[in-house]
Formats: sequence, C-alpha cells, structure tokens
Amino acid sequence: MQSSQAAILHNKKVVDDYFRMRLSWSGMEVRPGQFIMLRVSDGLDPLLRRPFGIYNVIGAKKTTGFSFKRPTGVEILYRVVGKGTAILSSKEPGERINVLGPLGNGWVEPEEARNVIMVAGGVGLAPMLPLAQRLKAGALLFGARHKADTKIVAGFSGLGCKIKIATDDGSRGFKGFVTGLLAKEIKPDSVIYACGPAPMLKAVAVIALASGARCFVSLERTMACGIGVCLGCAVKTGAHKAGYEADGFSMVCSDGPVFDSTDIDWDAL
Amino acid sequence: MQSSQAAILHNKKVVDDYFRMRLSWSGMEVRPGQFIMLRVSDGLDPLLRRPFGIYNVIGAKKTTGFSFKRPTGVEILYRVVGKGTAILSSKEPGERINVLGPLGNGWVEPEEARNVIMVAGGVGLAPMLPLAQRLKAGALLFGARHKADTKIVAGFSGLGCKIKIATDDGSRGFKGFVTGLLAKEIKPDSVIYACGPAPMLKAVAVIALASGARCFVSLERTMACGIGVCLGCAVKTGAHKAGYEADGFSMVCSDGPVFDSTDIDWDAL
Amino acid sequence: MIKKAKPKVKIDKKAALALEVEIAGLELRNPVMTASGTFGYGSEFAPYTDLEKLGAIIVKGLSLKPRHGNPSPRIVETPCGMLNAIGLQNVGVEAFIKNKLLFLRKLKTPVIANIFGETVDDYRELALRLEDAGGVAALEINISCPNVKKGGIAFGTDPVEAHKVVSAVTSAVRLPVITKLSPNVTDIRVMVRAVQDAGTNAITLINTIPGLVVDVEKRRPMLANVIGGLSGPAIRPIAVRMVWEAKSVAKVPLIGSGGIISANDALEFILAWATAVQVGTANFLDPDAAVKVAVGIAGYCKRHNAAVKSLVGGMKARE
Amino acid sequence: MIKKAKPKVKIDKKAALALEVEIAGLELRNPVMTASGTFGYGSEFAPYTDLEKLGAIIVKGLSLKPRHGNPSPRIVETPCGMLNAIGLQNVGVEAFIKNKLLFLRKLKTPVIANIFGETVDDYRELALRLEDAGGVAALEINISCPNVKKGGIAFGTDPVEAHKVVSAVTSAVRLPVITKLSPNVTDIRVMVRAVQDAGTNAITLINTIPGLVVDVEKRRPMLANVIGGLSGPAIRPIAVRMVWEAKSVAKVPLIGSGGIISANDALEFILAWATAVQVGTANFLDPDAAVKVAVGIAGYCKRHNAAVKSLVGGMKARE
Ligand SMILES: Cc1cc2nc3c(=O)[nH]c(=O)nc-3n(C[C@H](O)[C@H](O)[C@H](O)COP(=O)(O)OP(=O)(O)OC[C@H]3O[C@@H](n4cnc5c(N)ncnc54)[C@H](O)[C@@H]3O)c2cc1C
Ligand SMILES: Cc1cc2nc3c(=O)[nH]c(=O)nc-3n(C[C@H](O)[C@H](O)[C@H](O)COP(=O)(O)OP(=O)(O)OC[C@H]3O[C@@H](n4cnc5c(N)ncnc54)[C@H](O)[C@@H]3O)c2cc1C
Ligand SMILES: Cc1cc2nc3c(=O)[nH]c(=O)nc-3n(C[C@H](O)[C@H](O)[C@H](O)COP(=O)(O)O)c2cc1C
Ligand SMILES: Cc1cc2nc3c(=O)[nH]c(=O)nc-3n(C[C@H](O)[C@H](O)[C@H](O)COP(=O)(O)O)c2cc1C
Ligand code: FES
Ligand code: FES
Repeated sequence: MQSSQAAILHNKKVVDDYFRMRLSWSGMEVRPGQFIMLRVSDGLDPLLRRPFGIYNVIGAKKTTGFSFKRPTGVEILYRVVGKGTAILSSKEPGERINVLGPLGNGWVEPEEARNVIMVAGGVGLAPMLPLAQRLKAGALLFGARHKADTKIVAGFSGLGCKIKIATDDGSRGFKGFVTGLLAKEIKPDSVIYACGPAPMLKAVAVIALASGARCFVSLERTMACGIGVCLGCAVKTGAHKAGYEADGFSMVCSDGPVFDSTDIDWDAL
Repeated sequence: MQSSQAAILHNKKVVDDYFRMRLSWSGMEVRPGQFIMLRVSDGLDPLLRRPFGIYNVIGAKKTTGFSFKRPTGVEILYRVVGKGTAILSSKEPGERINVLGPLGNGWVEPEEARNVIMVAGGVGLAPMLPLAQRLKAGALLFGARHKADTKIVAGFSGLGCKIKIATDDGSRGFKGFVTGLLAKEIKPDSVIYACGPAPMLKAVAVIALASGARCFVSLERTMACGIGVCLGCAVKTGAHKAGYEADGFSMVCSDGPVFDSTDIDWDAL
Repeated sequence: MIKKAKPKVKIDKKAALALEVEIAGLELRNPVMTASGTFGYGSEFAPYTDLEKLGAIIVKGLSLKPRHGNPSPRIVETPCGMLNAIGLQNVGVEAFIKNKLLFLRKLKTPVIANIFGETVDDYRELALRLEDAGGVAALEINISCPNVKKGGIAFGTDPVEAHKVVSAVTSAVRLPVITKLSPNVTDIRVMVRAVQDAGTNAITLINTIPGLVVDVEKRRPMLANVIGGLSGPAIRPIAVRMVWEAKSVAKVPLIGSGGIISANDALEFILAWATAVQVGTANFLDPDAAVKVAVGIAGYCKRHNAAVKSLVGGMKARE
Repeated sequence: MIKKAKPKVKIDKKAALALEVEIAGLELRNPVMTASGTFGYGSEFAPYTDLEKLGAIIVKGLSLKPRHGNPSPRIVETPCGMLNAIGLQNVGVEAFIKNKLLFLRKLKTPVIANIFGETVDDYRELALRLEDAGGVAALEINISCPNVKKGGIAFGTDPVEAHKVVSAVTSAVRLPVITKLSPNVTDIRVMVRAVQDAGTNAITLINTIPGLVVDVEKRRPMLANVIGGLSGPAIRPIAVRMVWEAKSVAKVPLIGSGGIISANDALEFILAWATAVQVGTANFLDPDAAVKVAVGIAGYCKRHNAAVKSLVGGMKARE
C-alpha cells in the first residue's frame, strides 16, 4: 500500500462518458477486485479522493497464483458522472496524479471446480477484468444502457470467458436487466461475482440465495479515507459475523469492497 | 462591459515566471490602463476572479483618439505568484475562460505638450503598453529584479518611446530602484504614469510632488467584484474630493485603478 | 468571438407561475433575491444581467448617516469562501433615497432596503424614513451589528435586544419586515422565536460567520479589522442546517442565504424549508449569477413538474 | 515509476529543538497532533507515514461500551469540506486497551485518548479506566455530545454541564486533561472559562460545525442522520477566529483544530495563540499529511530563525 505520485500514461475515451486511464505503478502486488483512490485535483475542490476499481494490470510477472506480481502499470475504467470524474477526463498523459492503493480485499478466489459467473452492470465491469484475466474461464454477463456502451466489454474477448450481454433498450443482446441472463445461467454450484448499481446487486443476491449458489458482491459507498479509519463507508452487515468490524457495520474500503452477499443487510443498503 | 466566455488564443511563457495570454474579444472599446477579471477555474477553489491589466490590444481599428475601437483580442502579461496564476499558466490555447471587463477608468489622457514618463516595476509594466501604443512618445523607465526579467520590455521597442532600465542587481542598466532613473528624468512639466509595487509608487509620488510634475498611479488591491459593489478594494483617498465615492475611501476597481497620486493617502496604503 | 454569457433559456408562462412565491405579503415572480452588500444599489449590475428577472433586489445595508467603513484590506479569499470586513460603508439613507432609489423605482422588481443601526432608535428612524420615501417594497433588518448602548454586544446574539429592535421597527411601519439573523448563536431557534414574537414577517438566515485569516509571512491578520465575515460555498452546509433548525419553531417564511452559487444550492435551502433564497458572494463570480439560479430553478420545476411553493420543505428525512 | 510521496527533508537537531512545545505538562517533539476520528487507532497509518515524527497521536473517540454508530450514508463532500455523521462508532474502551494500545505503547510518540459519554459518570469511568491501563499520555474530552440525562443538550454548549463533566474527570485522574470544545456557541469565551475553572490543562478548538446537505434529486438529506459535522479547510477561518477569541480569557494552552492541510494553515493557528495543532480531514487526502505539516513548520522556523514557542500568539494586529 502506498500513497504516491503516479504518471498518467494514457487517458482515452472509450465510448460516450466512459474513459480509460493508465497509471505508472511501482511494482506492488495487486489482487483482482482491489481499488485505488485518486486525488483528482491538487486544489481543495473537490476535496476528497475518488475511488476506482483496478481494471487492468500491466506488465505483471506471469504467476500461477491469484494475484498480479510486480506490475508496472494499472488501468482504471471510469464513467464521468460528476465534477471529480470530469476533471479526471481532462487530464493529459504525462501529468502526475496522486494514487493511494491498492486498497481493499479484492475477490475471493473460487475453488477450481466451481462454475464462475461474473455479473456486471455499467462501470461495475471495471473490477471484473483482472478476475477474468486470472480465471481465464467462466461467463461474463454484462448489462448496459444501450449498444454503444457495450463497447467497453471488448477487453474481455480472448480471455476465455463466455460473454453475454443485456441492454436496457435491447439494442444489443438480451433486452432487459442483466439479472434476466443470470437467472438462465445460474446453477447451485455456481460462484457469482457481481459489481454494479445497488438494485442490481440486490437482485443478484436474491437469485443466488434462491439457487444456493455462492455470491460475492463488490460494493460502492462514498469514501473519505479508503483505509478504514474515517468509518464513513459503512454498510450494515449480518450480526452473525464475529468481531468488531462486523458488529453491525462493516467498512466497504477495508472489510470489502467485496462481501459475501449473505453478509449484507440488503434492506439497509 | 461584459461577462463572457473568451477563447484562449495563446498562452506563452515570456521568461521565468512571466506569461502572456491572448484572449478573443468581442470588439468592445478598450482604454489604456483598463483591466479585466478572469475566473481561473470553473470550480470553487480559488473562488474569486483575478484582476489583470490589459497589456495589449489586438486588431483595433486605427483611430486618432485615446482608446482602442473594436479590438478582436486582448492580451495580459502576468506573473505566477500563487495558485490562481499557476492555474492560469497551465491553460492551453483553445480552452475557454470567463472574462469580465473592460473594467476601471484607465489612464488619464495627457495634454499634448506634456513630457510623458512611464514608470513601471515588474509586472506593473502590463498596463503601460497600451499607453505607449497610443502615445508613441515619451520615456519608459522600467525596474526589474534582474536582466532576464527585462525581456518583458521587448514589446515596447519601435513604439517611439525611449526605454531606460534599472535592475535590482545591476545585471542590466542602472543598478538600483527605478526611482533612481526617475529622479534624473523628471521635469516640472512632466506627466508621470506609474504602476508597480506600493513602495515604488509611493516613492514615485514623493518625487513627483517635489518636482511639481503631475503623477498618475495605477493601484492594486485584492478584489472580489471588480465593479464597485463589494467595497472590498478600498484605498484611503484625500478628503478634498467631493462626493460619496471619495468621502474617505475610493474603490480601486471602479474609481481607479488609476488615481492622481495626490489623491491617495499614502500612509494608509 | 466572445459570446454573451446570459442564459438564452426563456422562462415560459406556465413555468413562471411555478416559480412564484409570497414572502411577507410580497408577491415575488421567483424566489431568488440578491443578498445585501453583494449587489450594490442594483444599477451596477444592469450592464450584466436582467434586473427584471430577479425575485427581489436587496440593496447594500443603509444607516442614517453615510459611513466610511473600515480601513483596508477589507477582503481576503478563503477555501471556497471569502472574508469581508467592509465595515458597513454606505451612502446613508438620504443619499440612497435621493440618488439610488430613482433608478430602482422604475424596475418591476421589488426593492428591499437592508438597514442597520447602532441603537434601537436608529433602526426605527431608518424604517420610517424609507417608508415615507416610497418605492421600497420591504425592509430587511440586519441585526448582526454591535449595539453601542449595550457595550457593543450584537443585537443578533441576544434575544432580548433582538426583540427590542425588531419590535421598534414592526410597530413603526406598515412595510413588511424581514429580520436577518446572525448564525453566531448557540441555538438559532431562540432567536427565531424572539424576532417572531416581535412581529417580523419573515426571517433571513444566515448572515456571515465571523472568521480570521492570518498572513503568516507578515505575522498579522489579513484584514485590517482582524475579524471578518465568512461567506460563500464554504458556509452553505451550516446555513442550510440553520434554516432546517429554524423551521422547527418558525411560523413566518424563511429566506435562505449562504453560499448559493447554483440552482441546486438554492433548492437545498428550499427543500429544507426556505420559501425564498438570496444569492450573495456568487454575484462577484458572475454578475448574472442570481438570474441563472432562477433559470435553473425553473428547469428543475419543469423536470419535476412541481411549483416552487410545493417544494418548500420537501426534504423528507430517510426512513 | 511511482515514487514515495514521503518528504525526504530531515528535521535536523537544532531545528528539532525549535519545534518542541509543552501542552498540559506533556513535552511534544513538535506541535502537530492527529485529530481524533481521523487517524483511527494509529496503526492504520503505519504503512504510509512515520508515526514517530508526530507530536502526538489522538485516537478515535472512545466510549465505555462499543458503539455501532449511525446508519449509512455517513459522509458527504461539501465545498472545501466534508460532513460526517459517523455516530461515534468505536471499539469501546476495553477493546481499545486490549487490542490497540499494545501497538501504540511501543511508539515514542505520546498517545492521547479521546473520550466521550452520555453522562458525567461515563466520562469519569472512562478516564479512570484509561489511567489504570497505562500507556496513555493524556486524555482529550469530547464534550460535543448530547447529555442524555439533560434531554440531549450537548455538554459542550452549556457552561454548567461542561464544568461538571470536566471537573469529574480532572478530579478523578492525574493524567493531563485536554477539553475539546464545540464551536456551536454564541460566545466561546464563556465555555473556555467554564472548563478552565473545572481544571482542564489545555483546550482544543474547534470540533466540527453542524451542517446539512440536501440531495435535491432525491429530496432527502444526503446523510442518514440528516445533520453531520462540517470539517476541512472550509471551516478554518472560523476555527482560527475562535482560538484568537478564546485566548482573551484562556490561561491554559490552546490546541487549534479545523481545516489544517498545510504548514501554513497550522502556523495561522499558532500565530493566533495555539500552542499546538491537530490535523484531521487532511489525513484522508494524504495519509502523510500530519508529518508534512510538521516538516513544513520546521522549514518556516528555519527561514524565520524562530522556535515554535516564540511564534505562539505572534500575530500582531495592524497599526
Ligand atoms: C470501491 C469503489 C470502486 C469504484 N470503482 C469505480 C470504477 O472502477 N469506475 C468508475 O467509474 N467509478 C467507480 N466508482 C465510483 C466512483 O468513485 C464515483 O463515480 C466517483 O467518485 C464520482 O466522483 P465525481 O466527483 O465525478 O462525482 P460527484 O460529483 O461526487 O457525484 C456525482 C454523482 O456520483 C455519485 N457518487 C459520488 N461518489 C460516489 C461513490 N464513491 N460511489 C458511488 N457513487 C458516487 C453521487 O451521489 C452523484 O450522484 C467506485 C466507487 C467505489 C466506492
Ligand atoms: C487592477 C489590477 C491589475 C492587475 N494587473 C496585473 C497584471 O497585469 N499582471 C499580473 O501579473 N498581476 C496583476 N495584478 C495582480 C494579480 O491580480 C495577482 O497577482 C493575482 O490576483 C494573484 O492571484 P494568485 O491566485 O496567483 O495569488 P494568491 O494565491 O491569491 O496570492 C499570492 C500572492 O499574491 C498576492 N495577491 C493576491 N491577490 C492580489 C491582488 N489582487 N493584487 C496584488 N497582490 C495580490 C497575495 O497577497 C499573495 O502574496 C493586478 C491586480 C489588480 C488589482
Ligand atoms: C462584501 C459583502 C458585504 C456584505 N454586506 C452586507 C450588508 O451590508 N448587510 C447585510 O445584511 N449583509 C451583508 N452581507 C452578507 C450577505 O448579504 C449574505 O448574507 C452573506 O454573504 C451570505 O451569503 P453568500 O454566501 O451567498 O454571500 C455582505 C456580504 C459580503 C460578502
Ligand atoms: C470522520 C470524522 C470523525 C471524527 N470523529 C471524532 C471523534 O471521535 N471525536 C472527536 O473529538 N472529534 C472527532 N472528529 C473531529 C476532528 O477530530 C476535528 O476536530 C475536526 O474534524 C476538525 O478538524 P479538520 O477540519 O482538520 O478535520 C471527527 C472528524 C471527522 C471528519
Ligand atoms: S472510506 Fe474511510 S473507513 Fe472506508
Ligand atoms: S472589487 Fe468590489 S468594489 Fe472593487
């Protein structure tokens, strides 16, 4: 974990309001599902760092394990939704930006035998790429607003995972929510990895529970510190978990962002 | 007067921390010594506009009068001293920036017969160029930190004014303050136009008073509105002037920035 | 080419109706006023904005006699805000009536005179003089000023003194009276009750918050007056909270002020129970800011198919 | 290549001496502390900063029993600031002593425990328990909490209640006691006098300022708790002003807190009479922020050839 100035290696529009930014990286190990926090401005407005999932890991040494060893770069895939991401999208290669990370616990490694299903909504696709890169198997179910958005899924081809797409307007793939695809795909021995808007995650959790499949979700909350100290990114978690961190609330940044879907109090989310 | 988005036509380093920025201009008349206020950021930090003297007027129709009619561009000459000017220096041509102006009253036109002396310290040179462009005569006394800085005076050559330079370290021209040059140049019938740091202006005012020459100074104060409503940019002015605006305080933005040096209460500055 | 920044969006008739609010018997075409001390006497903004698109214009605070104000420096920028210690410089009520009111009277926009004094009598006299003059639609009483007869403690931080000064004005004139409260109190509700009992017809909150910025190189305060009043976006969350707190006891309409830059900011106040809002520091960033806020509110009303009146207090606490 | 952001500047010996200050009998190597609730229990920052370069570490506020805190969302960004309504979630004093103090005791940096309760007895018990445990150099009492026995009015806004709670602690323990004041009062000097009379050894000002942010699209508060505490650079001018005001009656050392991001900000507080400072929200922007502030102060001291002690209160009002 480090807080440091990284060089922006590139920053390109993918489609519409989606951008990819590549940053230099010191070689620190990265696990699929971890995230980083960026200070988008040296000024005081916006004040807080912004969190982004690690979308791509560059130059890592080939290992057989579940993590990326000694990468030289990381990439984020981000959508411009407000002033922080707007500033980010205006950055030029060569500029430097302060990066804190890698943060959080990342995806839980599946047992070999399991049938893996990744479910992503919109920019929730970001933390799936490192997972797909490691697993080189399974299915990716991706939900988007419309055909254009599905361009961001291109990075997944050739990784050995089966890709199925749903769009809100039916302009590509299945018309409707991505959970519609999941219902068809899921098996009791599936292990599901999901990231996207809260209502989508909740629906995924419900389907998983019904089918008996294990399900991990990557959550988003407004964050200030990213390292478990401000206690700002709390989510209500099941009381069955032992210890302080789970006595009512867990921190998305340090206890997550990945949680077993059965640990989350979905009604409070 | 207008508040509008201008295009940045260029933004170049002149030397050290001095930059020139050219902005598109709607054709509105400009008088030498007027200034503009720029919003250096669309964000909230820094919050207030920053004032800059108009340094150059582009594409004005040739007129015989004292003002520039229908210009298509204006230029500022600025020194990076803090976060606002630092942000300004990072802007690229093609970007847009919000401009309020032209503001203030500008220099008072001299009677033809007078022997004009312009006295500028550092970036106080900026509002002198339009004056020199209109007058095409007189002397410019310019004080700088060192030889390198004197590069900013290049724009004055060929305008028909005699240029004399003083540097703090003597690396070019007279060694010492620019007021040293003034003492030699001044005559009772001189009319002096001065802009620069407050101590310099005060010294100029004293010399002018002693010699009986008329003297106009362009002052700087922290400003919020630039249009005389916040009453933030007050300077203490002589009680001899009639009317509300001068009953103790005058506003640099709307009553100035140019004042007759005998109107200023120099001890309160 | 430089383009005029004025918004081209027109507020259509139905939308215009959606914007109307009533404050202290005053019908306002929209809830956006300009805050005292940030809009001069109105005319200064005529080159930059359409004064007739404003809900109301509140002029710079007026005293009986002209005032010179504080020594300079009077302002300093702060993170997302600014500190001012103008010292209430103004032309005085007579010069206002003689020189400034003429222009304002011609506008279709109601003009509200902001007044302050050093004694209760000052306030009463000011009110009477302005009512007599005609052309002023309402008075806003600034009570964040030291009471010279009471050892300089601000009228606005003492409920008894606040009651006195407001009573003196409300009993003297028929003009609607708005009282502008200082945020510098332990419990804003106590002040709300006091001025309400004294007959105020509406309440503005908040005035600036006292602050200090030090010049660390020169080891002295940035402002000649040492302390100044903090305004701008930095204080907005505090101001919105105070409006919300005030509402728990307020029976008269509230006017929100503090850090409004955009329509969104104004709507925060409205949803938290402000019937109208004031745009202050933002006028310095953009002389057309207040009209842009009004236009933005119109857009919101259209999108949400709601009238401003129906949005007042529309914030529901989470389940 | 990514480079470590840690400042390479070393604080040399003479410079180090220039930084020393004393607060409540505690010798601090420099005046920079970490503010409670923004630095966890210290260990979380070990990967990012050198904990032994800090003047003191103040840990997250502790209560007798562990507390779950408020529902989520708990934080929201504001212009140059943030609002938090964590609800004082913490592990409770016993778990702190058992699990967290072990690590902290090994540091050469003094550890200050921040405590809060719902009754006067809570505070006393907490103080006794922490003194018994050993390894805590001082206590900081957070009195910005509702007093459940007095209808929920905060201890920190009532001088009588504040006096009670501080007396209870100072009379129970020998540890130095710092009282942290709420800014939410009409006159901070009244509170300073009250807690000083109750025997506090130092005073921290200010805690966060209550604020409210509205989600205008959803028409509800951004925070589940509706109101949160405003921190960050936005409040700095208010905090500096309160330190300056407090000094007019304070006999004990003051500790400045509120919006400190840089050494310059810290020096504003010091010149306005703070003997030490706390870095809070800035720790979120940069986990090495507090050490950078200390390094920056060292640089200033060198440039100005002055010791921190000699800078305290060094602000001269203008002639
Ligand atoms: C662990 C984690 C990983 C994330 N990974 C990615 C990613 O890979 N790519 C990506 O594009 N985004 C990601 N996000 C969301 C991203 O952080 C927000 O979109 C961003 O902070 C918005 O900043 P802004 O200044 O542009 O928006 P703001 O102006 O702050 O807000 C604009 C809108 O975004 C919402 N918003 C603000 N902050 C957050 C937040 N932290 N989480 C969710 N919504 C927010 C606001 O409620 C508002 O509606 C992630 C968030 C978390 C917590
Ligand atoms: C009428 C007028 C005309 C001006 N013309 C020019 C010009 O042509 N070229 C140019 O480079 N500068 C000019 N200035 C000064 C310029 O406005 C300031 O340098 C600028 O606002 C500083 O902004 P900043 O954010 O970089 O500095 P800040 O971070 O705000 O401050 C950095 C330093 O600059 C000082 N400073 C800040 N604002 C002002 C100000 N308004 N006046 C003087 N000092 C200030 C501060 O005290 C501080 O020491 C002019 C000022 C006025 C009032
Ligand atoms: C430069 C300046 C001058 C002000 N003068 C007055 C005044 O004369 N009377 C008054 O009641 N309020 C005065 N105010 C306070 C504003 O009217 C407003 O209440 C405050 O600035 C908060 O709003 P804002 O954050 O939108 O500026 C002044 C504010 C500023 C910034
Ligand atoms: C997330 C958060 C949690 C806090 N928790 C506590 C706390 O437990 N006890 C306390 O006394 N102050 C607490 N504070 C207040 C800070 O210690 C500090 O006084 C305040 O944030 C102002 O300083 P700053 O602007 O540097 O953050 C908290 C502040 C924040 C932002
Ligand atoms: S963001 Fe601070 S605890 Fe998670
Ligand atoms: S800057 Fe506002 S009056 Fe001059």
